[in-house]
Amino acid sequence: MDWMKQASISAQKSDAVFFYVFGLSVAFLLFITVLMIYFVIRYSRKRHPKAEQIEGHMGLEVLWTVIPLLLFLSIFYYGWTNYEYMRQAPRDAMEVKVTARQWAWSFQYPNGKQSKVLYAPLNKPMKLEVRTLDVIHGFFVPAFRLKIDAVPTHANTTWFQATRLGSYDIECTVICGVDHSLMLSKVIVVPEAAFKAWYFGGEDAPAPQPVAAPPQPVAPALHPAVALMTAKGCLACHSVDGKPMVGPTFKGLFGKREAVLVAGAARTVTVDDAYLRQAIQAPMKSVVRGYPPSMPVTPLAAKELDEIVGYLKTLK
Amino acid sequence: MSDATHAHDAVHRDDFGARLGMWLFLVTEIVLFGGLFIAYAYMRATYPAEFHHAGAELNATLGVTNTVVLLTSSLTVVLSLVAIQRGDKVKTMAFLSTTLVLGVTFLVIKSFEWATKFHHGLYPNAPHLATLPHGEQVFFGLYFTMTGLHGLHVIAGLSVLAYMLVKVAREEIRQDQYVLLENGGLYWHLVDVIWIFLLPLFYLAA
Amino acid sequence: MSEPAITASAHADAHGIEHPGYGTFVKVWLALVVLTGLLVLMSHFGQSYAVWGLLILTPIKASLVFYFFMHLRYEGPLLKTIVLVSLGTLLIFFALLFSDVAFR
Amino acid sequence: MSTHATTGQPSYLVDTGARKGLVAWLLSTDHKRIGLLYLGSMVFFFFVAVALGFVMRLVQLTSFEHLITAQTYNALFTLHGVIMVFLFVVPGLPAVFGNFFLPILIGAKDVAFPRLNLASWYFYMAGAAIVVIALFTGGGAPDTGWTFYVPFSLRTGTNVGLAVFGAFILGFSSMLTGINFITTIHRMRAPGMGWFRMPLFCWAVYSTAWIQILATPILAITLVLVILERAFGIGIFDPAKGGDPLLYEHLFWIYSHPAVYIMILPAMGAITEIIPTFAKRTIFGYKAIAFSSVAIAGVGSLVWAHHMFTSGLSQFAVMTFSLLTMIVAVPSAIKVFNWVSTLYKGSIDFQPPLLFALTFIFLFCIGGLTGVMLGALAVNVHVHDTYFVVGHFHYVMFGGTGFAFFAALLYWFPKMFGKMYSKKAIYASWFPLFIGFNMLYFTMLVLGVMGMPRRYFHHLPQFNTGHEIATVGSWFLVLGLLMFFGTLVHALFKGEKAEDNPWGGVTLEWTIPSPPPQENFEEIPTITTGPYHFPQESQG
Ligand code: HEA
Ligand code: HEA
Ligand code: HEC
Ligand code: CUA
Ligand SMILES: [Cu+2]
Repeated sequence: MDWMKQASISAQKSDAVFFYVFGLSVAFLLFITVLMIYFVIRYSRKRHPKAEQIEGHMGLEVLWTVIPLLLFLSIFYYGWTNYEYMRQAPRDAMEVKVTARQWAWSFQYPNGKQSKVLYAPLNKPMKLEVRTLDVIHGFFVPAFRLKIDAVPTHANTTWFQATRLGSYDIECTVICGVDHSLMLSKVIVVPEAAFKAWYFGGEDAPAPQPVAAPPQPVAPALHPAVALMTAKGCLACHSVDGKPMVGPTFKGLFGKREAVLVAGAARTVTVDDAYLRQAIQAPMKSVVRGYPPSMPVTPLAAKELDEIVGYLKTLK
Repeated sequence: MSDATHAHDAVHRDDFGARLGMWLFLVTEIVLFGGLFIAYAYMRATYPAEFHHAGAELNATLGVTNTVVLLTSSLTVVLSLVAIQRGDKVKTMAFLSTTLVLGVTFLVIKSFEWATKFHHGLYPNAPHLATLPHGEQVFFGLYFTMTGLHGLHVIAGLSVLAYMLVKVAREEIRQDQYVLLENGGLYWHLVDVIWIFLLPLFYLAA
Repeated sequence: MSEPAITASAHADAHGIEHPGYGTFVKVWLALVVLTGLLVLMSHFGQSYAVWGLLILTPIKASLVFYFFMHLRYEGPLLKTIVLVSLGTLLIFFALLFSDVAFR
Repeated sequence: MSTHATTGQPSYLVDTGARKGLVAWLLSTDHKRIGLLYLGSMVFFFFVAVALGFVMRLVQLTSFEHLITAQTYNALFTLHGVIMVFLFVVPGLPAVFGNFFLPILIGAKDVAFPRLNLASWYFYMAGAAIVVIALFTGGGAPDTGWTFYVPFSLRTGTNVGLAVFGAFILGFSSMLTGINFITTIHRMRAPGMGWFRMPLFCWAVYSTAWIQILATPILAITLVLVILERAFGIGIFDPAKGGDPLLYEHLFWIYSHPAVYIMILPAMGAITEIIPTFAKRTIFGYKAIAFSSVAIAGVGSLVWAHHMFTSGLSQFAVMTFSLLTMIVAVPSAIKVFNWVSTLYKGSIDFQPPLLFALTFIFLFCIGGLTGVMLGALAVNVHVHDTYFVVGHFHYVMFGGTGFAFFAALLYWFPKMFGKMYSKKAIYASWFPLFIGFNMLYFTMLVLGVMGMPRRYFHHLPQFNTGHEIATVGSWFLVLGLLMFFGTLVHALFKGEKAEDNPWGGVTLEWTIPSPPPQENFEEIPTITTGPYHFPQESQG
């Protein structure tokens, strides 16, 4: 089946355990259901008018305590050994830094190369070190049976060895705000030679695939504030060219009259210097009508704030 | 048993049941603070050095004084119970009043201490605190949360005991019926026990 | 157990009579104050002493309060069990939490 | 049973005091009336949540996606989860049936602290009201999921603070109820009612009450910390100040895992009452079932971190918690086997409550077995936070607790209201319920294995078919539900008068009139036999 594609060694390990437990479960479910139905029919009032008062049976109690216990322990053991394998990266694995932020992934390779999709060589182990810049996210590649959370202040690691060429979905599994379900990317597994060519070569990616990455802001990359706002993540939600994204665009913002909600009550304000500063530092004080109250507070130094506000004023 | 449980009798009294209920309530309080102790242990394991450093900022003399104040107030509560069991209303009220005074003293000292911390910019969200290492920020966060919650319990305990004082005066609590006072006392002792743990965690052994 | 109501009232009546006097409690209070002093003293010898003081003396102090001031000494097994169960649960919570924290 | 009550007193439904009508209900300390107050308010909140669940399914039909925004969707599942968990399944069976039947089953006139009992209901209503208010005020409905994970719950501008405060108050209600039940069981059992003569529902409620007391305070303090963090920035959870989100996860699950056993234990207890009554024989393995309740309560408090396997726990912790998770499944297995064995050589009188009880066993087994899959580490890594988890918990919470609630309602309805419902209509409602349920939630299990993450507004195209099947399933389910509750409401007003003992049950509630008199018993009975003692002449 296509969706059960096993594209990594972990996938084979995980599925082995899955089918073991699944088999046991089906067997027990059938057994219990059939027994239940059989008893209801066989001992119905009509067929069996006089009930026998059986208080219990010690042997049976022991039996159905010990057998499930042993089976459960075997499930535990099998699950644990395979899990250990799935977590312990081999020493020669290439180490890639994964950075999550609302709502995008980025990948950085040992030589400093960065990309928005994860390129991986076939049949070579790759170790991932997953971090986040804001809230918790979850890094999930279903085809690899690979999942690890990106938790602030922790650097979690995992690894995989792809066994099939192709491009596979990356999804975010921990609720992280409005666009949680758009926090997608791809792993692209290519032959080792192609990977090397990309890794050591220019910008061109091998076999580029259309990727459902979040829209990139088309910014005139001139002003230093743009770089700053990219780094701080502002431009993941705001555009400077008039396009509304998660948040309102910055274009023509300064001086505009705007409808906002202050503590749930509707107000109209003029966007001035003070408003901008408040909107950035305490976004929840007033929320623009028609947008979700989802802008995070990003810690900014005073100088950075001045720079951003100064730049926003110029966007006519 | 026969007529004691008859359907139309007056509500039968179950002092042990009342105390059982109170103890179960105390269990919830123990676990409530237990949650905070778990958080403390977790954070202390994460930031041992910072906790040590931040703990030095606290005034151990005030902490110890407050411990003695609270221990003494616990003593007077239990003495008031002995008094009521002996039917000595005057002594009961005297002991209870002492407890109230001591409890208020505890709060006064505590607020003194908090005020000093605020003065030094060591309160949550303070600009000065934000410049300190992470572990110290967490330490003060825990300090204010735990002593604050404890303070609220002191206030609650004081209100309960004040109410008991009124009841003793009105002789609704008396020699043959004092389980209310007993339960109020239990609560106060628990507040004391919690402080017994807070003292070394923050003032002495951090 | 089988006739709770009867044992209850009997217990409540006996309760007042078998109670100790003022003296016991004053002695317990003295012990508590002394232990507090000891705790402070230990903390002057350095961090590790302070921690040992915390781990040994504080539980003793707490037990004194539980046992005497809170009358556990004079109660039946039920209330004692309840307290032990709650403390035991907390202890297990700690232990399991540290199976994570201590081995990271 | 030695005594048979005569109808000396008026029924509890009749106002005899100075107060009349609504006021008499709102100020009543009668455990039976309080049980009904809970029932009424729960049905109300429950239908709010059902409506939310229904809308959620609708927007998963791709063509309906534009109906709402992603932000609204996030608010929907959060509220659906919060209402279902905190307002419905956690208080559910203990508050309604525990209140109504626990005192009767142990031969008491009321609970130990009747006024505290009423206060619990007011706490419940206050908490519930606050949760509902949180939807419409401040920054809007919370969008974090019912788990309120930090730091997202600290950063979001939505009304998390108030919602969390509501949950905190609800926690109080739960704790007070627990205190009340434990004291009641220890102090108010009728003469002769030893521990092993208690009906097993009482054992289940007793174990539940202990979890309520030992775990709920942890939730309370965790929620307080979230509120303080949002209001004052104390820094314990906020990574920007040195706090640790994993500490939050630990604290949250230390409560919330045991909470799932708060949900299921009384449900299992109710099933244990129903099966002997219709099999006309004593329960198989009384002590095994009683002790397994206690074991679930005990071991169930020690497995919380199985919700955190992918969050970066230490390897040692991962191993420990997976092992403990497997062990906690054993007592559930014991119960299932004993229930099935109780049917053996019975004389089975097939009636609607039994049908729903057996459906419970089937659905709970699927839920429990998927739980075991989740507990197997190598599998968890793949299916954690996918629709597989969503499927699992709907099977246990809805298929388990929900269906047990239905079964208990069918079983005790004639006793509570003195009216009998149409059995045919109930059988008819079972089909859409059962088919819809499995269509909806089994598909979710499959979607999860395919890699569909939970809490997703948009989904990738490969999941379209699955979502469509599930949505159609939800329509059947809702249809069945409307039929079910329609039947009961109809019976409430137009039903025939029920007999005192319509099912031939032998526990104490069946010895008193339907509906029960105000003081429950004319005279407190003296107990001389075990709870499921079927005298020979009652058969044939
Ligand atoms: C009523 C509520 C309820 C109940 C009873 C259970 C019961 C169980 N649950 Fe479930 N669970 C939830 C409610 C519940 N759960 C919820 C709400 C979540 C999600 C929370 C969230 O993230 O939002 C969850 C999530 C959850 C997870 C985390 C998933 C994840 O996010 O990664 C895990 C992992 O171990 C788990 C395991 C179990 C197990 C092992 C049981 C066991 O107790 C089950 C035991 C029963 C049986 C096993 C069946 C009967 C036994 C037999 C027939 C014997 C024979 C069988 C064999 C030998 C195999 N549950
Ligand atoms: C008992 C708990 C319960 C119940 C009954 C339900 C019922 C339903 N749920 Fe569930 N659901 C949860 C608890 C429950 N849910 C929780 C905890 C979450 C997680 C939230 C989160 O992620 O934070 C969740 C999440 C959840 C999702 C996942 C959202 C996502 O991750 O994107 C979906 C998706 O379709 C869904 C659908 C439904 C539907 C269609 C129904 C129903 O509409 C189907 C119809 C059901 C009924 C009509 C009622 C059944 C009746 C009873 C159980 C008893 C009746 C008793 C009285 C009236 C007193 N729910
Ligand atoms: C997670 C998405 C997100 C990020 C990241 C984000 N914002 Fe926003 N922003 C929003 C949303 C949504 C709104 C509208 C709601 C509101 O006013 O809070 C908004 C509103 C604003 C406004 C007010 C706009 C108006 O029309 O009045 C300003 C100014 C602003 N953001 C600046 C910033 C800056 C500067 C940054 C980076 C430091 C940033 N934002 C990062 C989502 C985001
Ligand atoms: Cu990132 Cu969800
Ligand atoms: Cu769990």
